[in-house]
Amino acid sequence: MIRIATAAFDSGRELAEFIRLCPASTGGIASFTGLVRGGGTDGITALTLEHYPGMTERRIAEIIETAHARWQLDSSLVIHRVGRMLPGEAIVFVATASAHRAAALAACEFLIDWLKTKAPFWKLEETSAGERWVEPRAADDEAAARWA
Amino acid sequence: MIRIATAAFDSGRELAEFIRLCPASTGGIASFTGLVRGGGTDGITALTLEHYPGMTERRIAEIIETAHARWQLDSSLVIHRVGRMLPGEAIVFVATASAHRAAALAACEFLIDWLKTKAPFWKLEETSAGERWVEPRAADDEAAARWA
Amino acid sequence: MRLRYFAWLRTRIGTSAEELPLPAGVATVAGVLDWLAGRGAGYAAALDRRDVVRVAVNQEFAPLDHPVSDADEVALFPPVTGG
Amino acid sequence: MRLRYFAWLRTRIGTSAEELPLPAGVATVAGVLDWLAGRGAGYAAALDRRDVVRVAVNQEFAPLDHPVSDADEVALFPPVTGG
Repeated sequence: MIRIATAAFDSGRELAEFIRLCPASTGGIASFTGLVRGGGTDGITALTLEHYPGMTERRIAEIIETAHARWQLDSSLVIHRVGRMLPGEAIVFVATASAHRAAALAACEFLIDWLKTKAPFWKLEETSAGERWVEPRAADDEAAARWA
Repeated sequence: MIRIATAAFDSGRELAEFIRLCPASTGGIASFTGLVRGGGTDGITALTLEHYPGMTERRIAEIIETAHARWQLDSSLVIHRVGRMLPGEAIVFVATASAHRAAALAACEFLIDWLKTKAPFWKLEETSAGERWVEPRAADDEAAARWA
Repeated sequence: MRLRYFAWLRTRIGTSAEELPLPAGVATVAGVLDWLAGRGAGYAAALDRRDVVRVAVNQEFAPLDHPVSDADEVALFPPVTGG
Repeated sequence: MRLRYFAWLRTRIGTSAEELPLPAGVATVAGVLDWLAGRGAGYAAALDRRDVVRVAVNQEFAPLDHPVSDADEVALFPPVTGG
């Protein structure tokens, strides 16, 4: 399942609903929630996520397909927020279900690693000093490359 | 945070509350939920978790301490159910929060691997053929040994 | 050809999408980038550092030598930073 | 000495806990296991396969050569299967 969310969503509610729909064979559910970080020295006051409608959904579907080909998953869910959001709000939610925990955990990590580096989203940060487009991180590319 | 739960709990609600209490520095939250598997050829009709009150909490606290020493975590939560439960109910819930996702994901996996092999819990399965104590799995020992 | 621009390529070029006829002789992604870079200061600024420009043709990532035709949707954007 | 039994050690021995005075000459975990194994059929069945019996002394996992005293809480159980 893929959802591009234009408004705030509740990871807990999504996890509850995801688990509710799992088949009887599911033994483990992994999830990851990415939040807009606030505070700190960079002082982000807001974050805007831009995406490429159409291509974004298509790329996420391909990434999910890759995960299901690689691990035996009962189900998976990706929710990605777009538009302007505030510190503490969720940007992304990934959940995976499998009979055994190793597959669920690995697939969850894989999905977030590839979402970060292979799906068309761009982050614009607002700080007291103005706006800036977020630069890609080498650590994200390295994390994504582990699964190649 | 540690909780030994004697009644069914809702992972989604726990995740929502865990995220709500995260500091502004948190950027990623990983979670794992273990469920009682139903159906299948083994046909489990119920599962009873026995524990060692006192030692169980102490061991979980030590495992959590190890995780916090190893990864930079903002917070963590372990909920472990005890007593008799039915297929589809949650046995265990682990959540970890960190500024960056790699720490949250690794610590979550570590916590569930060590909970499975280093905390005093014992599973008794009920099937149509009767009761049986669950045998430890070599795969769980291997998963736990990865973190040594 | 339908052109789409995202993130700082969009803000430098000053529009998110436009329809332009593909000029004769332009047949690859690299050709499109060269052609657009000559269309004005905004385009030149956007395409200044080609190494950080990514391209999708018909919503699939495409390398510089990927062929393009007038019927294609070609999107230009920086490296992705989602998740 | 306070003795506690869990899982199938509990069901075979037939109780979850008991207070027994530590016999003279029994000073280690291994000694406790040998002593208990001689206390009856249930104990013998529970301690039949020593390699799958784990022991905690005062709620800490303890090896066979770990010392024990009459003031200790000693727990016997199979390998753990939680999570």
